Amino acid sequence: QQNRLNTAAEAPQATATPKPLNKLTLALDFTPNPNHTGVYVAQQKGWYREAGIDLHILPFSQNSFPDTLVTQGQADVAFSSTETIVLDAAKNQPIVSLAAILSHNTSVLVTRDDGSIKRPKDLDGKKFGSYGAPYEVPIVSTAIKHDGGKGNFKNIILGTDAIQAVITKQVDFAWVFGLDVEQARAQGAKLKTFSVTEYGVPDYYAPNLVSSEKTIKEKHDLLQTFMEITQRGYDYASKNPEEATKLLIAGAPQGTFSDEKQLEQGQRFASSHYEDEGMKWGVQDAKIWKAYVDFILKTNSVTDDKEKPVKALDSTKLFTNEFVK
Amino acid sequence: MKRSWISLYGPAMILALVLLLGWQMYTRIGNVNPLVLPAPTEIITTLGKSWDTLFDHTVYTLMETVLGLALATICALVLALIMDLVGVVRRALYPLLILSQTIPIVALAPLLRIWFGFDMGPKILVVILFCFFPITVACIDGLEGTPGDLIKLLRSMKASRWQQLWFVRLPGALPSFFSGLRIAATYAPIAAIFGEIVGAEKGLGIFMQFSLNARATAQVFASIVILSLLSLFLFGFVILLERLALPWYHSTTASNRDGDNVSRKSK
Amino acid sequence: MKRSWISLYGPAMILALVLLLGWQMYTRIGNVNPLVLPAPTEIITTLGKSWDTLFDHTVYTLMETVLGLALATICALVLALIMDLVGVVRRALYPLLILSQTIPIVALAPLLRIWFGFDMGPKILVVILFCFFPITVACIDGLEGTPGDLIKLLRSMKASRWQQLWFVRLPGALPSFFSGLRIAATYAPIAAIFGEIVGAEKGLGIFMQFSLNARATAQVFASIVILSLLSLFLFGFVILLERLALPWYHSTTASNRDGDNVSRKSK
Amino acid sequence: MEQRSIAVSIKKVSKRYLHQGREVPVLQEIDLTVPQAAFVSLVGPSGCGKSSLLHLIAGLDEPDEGEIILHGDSKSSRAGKCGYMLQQPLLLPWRTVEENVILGLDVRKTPRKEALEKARDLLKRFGLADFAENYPATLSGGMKQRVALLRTVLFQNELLLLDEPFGALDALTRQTMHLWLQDLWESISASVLLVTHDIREAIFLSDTIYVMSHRPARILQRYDVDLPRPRKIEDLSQEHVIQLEQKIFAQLMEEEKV
Amino acid sequence: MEQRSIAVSIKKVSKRYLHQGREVPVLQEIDLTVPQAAFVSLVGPSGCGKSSLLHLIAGLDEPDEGEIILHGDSKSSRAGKCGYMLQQPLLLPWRTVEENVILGLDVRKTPRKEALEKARDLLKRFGLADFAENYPATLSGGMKQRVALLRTVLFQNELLLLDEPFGALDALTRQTMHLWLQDLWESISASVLLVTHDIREAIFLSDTIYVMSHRPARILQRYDVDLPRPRKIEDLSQEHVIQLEQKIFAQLMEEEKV
Ligand SMILES: Nc1ncnc2c1ncn2[C@@H]1O[C@H](COP(=O)(O)OP(=O)(O)OP(=O)(O)O)[C@@H](O)[C@H]1O
Ligand SMILES: Nc1ncnc2c1ncn2[C@@H]1O[C@H](COP(=O)(O)OP(=O)(O)OP(=O)(O)O)[C@@H](O)[C@H]1O
Ligand SMILES: Cc1ncc(C[n+]2csc(CCO)c2C)c(N)n1
Ligand SMILES: [Mg+2]
Ligand SMILES: [Mg+2]
Repeated sequence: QQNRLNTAAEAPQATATPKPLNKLTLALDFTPNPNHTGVYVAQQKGWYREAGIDLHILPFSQNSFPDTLVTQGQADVAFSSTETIVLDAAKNQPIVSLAAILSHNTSVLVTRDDGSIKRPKDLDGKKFGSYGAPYEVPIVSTAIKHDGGKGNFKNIILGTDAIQAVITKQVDFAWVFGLDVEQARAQGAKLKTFSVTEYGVPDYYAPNLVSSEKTIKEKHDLLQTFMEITQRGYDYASKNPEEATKLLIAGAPQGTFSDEKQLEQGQRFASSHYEDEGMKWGVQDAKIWKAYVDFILKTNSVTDDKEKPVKALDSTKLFTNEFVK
Repeated sequence: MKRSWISLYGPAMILALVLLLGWQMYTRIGNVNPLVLPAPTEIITTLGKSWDTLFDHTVYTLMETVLGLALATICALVLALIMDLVGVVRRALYPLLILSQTIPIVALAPLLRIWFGFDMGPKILVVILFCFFPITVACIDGLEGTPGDLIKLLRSMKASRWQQLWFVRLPGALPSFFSGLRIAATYAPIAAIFGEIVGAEKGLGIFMQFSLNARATAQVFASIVILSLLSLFLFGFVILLERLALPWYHSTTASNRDGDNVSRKSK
Repeated sequence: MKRSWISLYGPAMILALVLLLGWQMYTRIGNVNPLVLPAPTEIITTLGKSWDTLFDHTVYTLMETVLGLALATICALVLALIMDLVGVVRRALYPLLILSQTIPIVALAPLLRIWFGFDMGPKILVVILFCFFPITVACIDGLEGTPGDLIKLLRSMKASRWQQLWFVRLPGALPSFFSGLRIAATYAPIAAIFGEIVGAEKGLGIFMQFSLNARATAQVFASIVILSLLSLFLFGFVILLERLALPWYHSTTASNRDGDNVSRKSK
Repeated sequence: MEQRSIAVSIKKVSKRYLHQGREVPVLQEIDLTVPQAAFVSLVGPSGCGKSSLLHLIAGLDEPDEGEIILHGDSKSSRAGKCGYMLQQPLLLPWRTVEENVILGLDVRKTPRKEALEKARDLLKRFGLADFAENYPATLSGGMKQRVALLRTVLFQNELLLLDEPFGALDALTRQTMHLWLQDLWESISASVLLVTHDIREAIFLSDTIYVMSHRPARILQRYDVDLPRPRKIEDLSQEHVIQLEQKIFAQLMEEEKV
Repeated sequence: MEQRSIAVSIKKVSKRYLHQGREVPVLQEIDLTVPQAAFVSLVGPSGCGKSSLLHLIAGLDEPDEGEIILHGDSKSSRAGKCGYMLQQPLLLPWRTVEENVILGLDVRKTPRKEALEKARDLLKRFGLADFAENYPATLSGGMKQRVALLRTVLFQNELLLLDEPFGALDALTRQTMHLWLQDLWESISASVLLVTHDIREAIFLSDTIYVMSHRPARILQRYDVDLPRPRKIEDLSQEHVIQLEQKIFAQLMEEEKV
């Protein structure tokens, strides 16, 4: 199948003599956003189709976890995150990271820029608006403790957009992707951020593209093709943020974006983090994986399917660089 | 006639206007963050601006709703009939049906997705799950409401159970059925929205989710407006259907013989 | 007596058991991922294991529910009375009340959060918003249902409007009020769960959300079991209340004078 | 007759109702008198306006023309001055029999204890003592009507307006009720205006019978019933009584037809 | 009498109902005969078991003891062989008058056209042609009962079981209905068994009257009404008729008291 991957010039020929397309389903971790751009670029450019892949992007919904869709075999690949991969592994629902979307952890603690909070330490006793995931509290309190605080705060589970809750003063801080902050700023929000990696939280990959061991085994060649093209998509988006923004808008369901300026700023941020200088997009480092696993297991927040804390986990099984050589 | 229309709906209109005006003032003067509460005018502008997109999503949701409602009606009718005809089935199912109403849909989402995928299926199923209960209960009540003497009469005519059902019990249960359908129709669009959290590409619920994540609050409110209109539309449609299907029912409850109101003793 | 109890609830119990067994088999034999659908036995084990945590959250949700229901009842009574006594208020409010039922609470969450913070306030408010409508409508129906002749009788006795209300219309509206309350009570716990997504630290809804995010599906189902039990408990409580408050109503609808069933002509 | 004082006197009373935008005349120059302690009946075709007339007398509405003089007074409000009883017993199911009987006194704010004493006394006198603490649902139709009558009497025993009080009872029960009502009436010497469709009932109970025309109702004729009191059922078989019955019947059939 | 053939003959019929776990005897060795084309009435105190008896004859239930012989046949099912009419008119509000009248024929699967023709003919013969296409809601109480009677007759005109068909009508309307029913009965020469509380009604319409005891019901007495046909209202004032009425009344009052 690999040799079917031809140059764009041959594409018209390929469509003239239709070859059998192989269906591949992809699940999203959020409404379409610049983390997903590479996929949308490749799809809009017709690269998947040329390579014989009929890509189905499953609609995102708050209640369908992309990793679960993969473990259930309802999706072949999905956007997820290192936190979730570890969580699932502990619950005996193994998924494998095929690629890191961004080279580094861009997640931040975000608060209003009104001078009341100057450093993570000041967040002690404040209201934290969370998604309700089990890894949030340990990570956030690590950052606060690292800055000399006690790491105690009120954990309020919002279920809805955390940045909005911060802006409207319903909570004092939240933990989000750097991308989210860029977009909120584009909307005019005045926000202050603390990068968690600067405060004792290891650098790890989020989001990631994941798949299941079963799919990797059964659809190996198809995945290989998919990942190569996806890599091309992210390469393109890395180099042409403006063009990529347009393709993202065109590819995402109608009505996803209400504000293009906001999106452009987010895309510029994401494009600058897709691949570090001199590195290929998606490649992951075993040391980084081990660091996160060690870190999060120590907090006792990762539990098995009997809800008992997990003490050890083989981090090398959680990812592969096989598809992004 | 015209005057009575105004005196009937006038107060509600005026109150609605006052509330809208108050809202407008509050958002303007109270310096409210439009991310939290957009002004009514802003919602209207958004409605106009996003009309094409909104329309698309609305059509999808409407389709889910109508299909779901139709299937729910069929299921409810069949179930009500079976429960009515077979005592054991009824005593076995009724308590469980009531119990089932206390289960939040969220829990079923993953299952529905696995069994039915991402197409319209699971959303329609959620609408059915929401709507069939009030219709079933209304149908059973209606069928039960047949006066015992009427059944006696039919039995004395040697009517079979099916004839009793067809000639007397079903037609007699129709008014009750329609009142159940009215309630179901009102809630059906909200049910469809819930169904969309199972996973969907289109629909007002999805649009709301997009808008929430994009912090486009005016769009969220615009979707709510459309949703309310959908509910009202379906409600009105059922009422229309009822008037067409049961001319005898409404001519009775309204005024009797034209002009002559001499009400002779009847009971 | 005992036999009739069995024949009344037996079929439902048997069906419930069969369904549970089928579920157990399906999860075991069908090789279903326990993350999607845990076996009933697993849910029971989880209930036992997480009992302390669950109990904590349940108490919180129950408090929200009961407070919300109580306040909803008060609001509904007051509103029904005002709407009943003042025609203009009624015509102004009724259509808007119905319209308000078509608004999904989810969309209001951010607003409620802003206005009422994270304490019990907004959750109780959501319960009130969910529950006061059926109670209000039932009360108004009940008050309206007073036979016109009874009002004539009172008026011929020169009874004031308040006396008419107190002696005749309110007591007569009680059965209807209770049937509204019964419905409201059944839905109140689900309403509380919805209220919790507004943002909360505790409660069954939060526990469910947390369990979902932690992919602890058995815990999600355990919460649902508790939720159903809460609904049933409240439903039973309202029925008990009704029997205590309206002894005349139930002695009437059940069998008449003990033993002697000679039904004299009454109408 | 002229010497006896007058309980109600109705003078040229007319009433129109608005029905679907049109004014429908219902009562037309009705003249009628109920002397003190007399039993007067009103018969007429269905829907002619009998209930409407009682409605006016009870003070629930005002006539368009004419006047209604209650105990010599035509000015002040009539509400609360008559015992008005409708066809249905209208007992409150949540009140026991004795509590139902004191409803009128409750409205008048009579102290509970005093009211209940009076009610119990009345119930005892008219053979209902055993049921005083029953709920109405446990009573037969005839019993209910008796309780309703006693409620009416306890509220106001000078003038009773009875609108087909026995219309819903079966023929036998009705006959027992006639005897009972005659008894009651004699022992409290109230003035009664009774509306009925049952000519025998009217004859058996009344001193005077007014026959009304079809709508708009006028008084067609007034009959005095010449029978000594207390009357017995057998009295109805007297020749002149049967003739009276047939005369009224013929008159009414004529009116029903039109 | 012995020569005329028999429509129904009831022989030592007993019936017990289960009420709150206890067996309550309702009918006790009832003996009763309705000759062909005769009009027989059944009077008795309330709740004694009159309706229960009709219930049995109509084939809705089986007696515990004794037998019911319908047209000489005591074996085969009785359902569908009598025209059974209950106190309420029980018209179907969604069917027009003519459609209501053909209900029995619909049950028998008679073709619509044929059935409607028969119904229209009947409605015309008995003065209801103008209302054939009305909905029942637009009819007065008396009209409704007429339609219900015609429905019964159209279904089965050999034996009619009428359970207080006029109990809910006002006294005047009832009297008109008596004349109408007499007319109808004579023109179709059906056998009728009528249950009523109204002794005059029974006397006016019947050839034979059975008086029942209080529950458990036995036949107390059987009276033959000696009046030529067709009867007029005036006939009821005849001396011997009034005596009969009073005798039955006294008998029933006695039974009601126990
Ligand atoms: N408040 C009202 N508004 C309009 N029309 C009315 C009103 N009250 C009575 N009518 C009409 O006036 C007429 C007389 O009614 P009323 O009840 O007084 O008759 P009735 O003689 O008591 O009849 P029945 O014998 O049925 O008791 C009827 O045609 C009725 O429809
Ligand atoms: N199916 C039944 N099950 C139990 N008890 C019954 C049943 N049918 C009738 N009864 C009882 O049998 C007695 C006689 O009832 P029935 O209706 O035959 O009397 P009735 O003479 O027609 O009375 P009414 O004069 O009120 O019409 C009543 O006490 C009634 O409660
Ligand atoms: C663009 C984007 N914004 C927010 C989320 C939601 N989210 C889920 S977990 C988490 C914390 C970091 O892992 C965040 C921010 C997302 N998935 N993608
Ligand atoms: Mg009247
Ligand atoms: Mg009976």
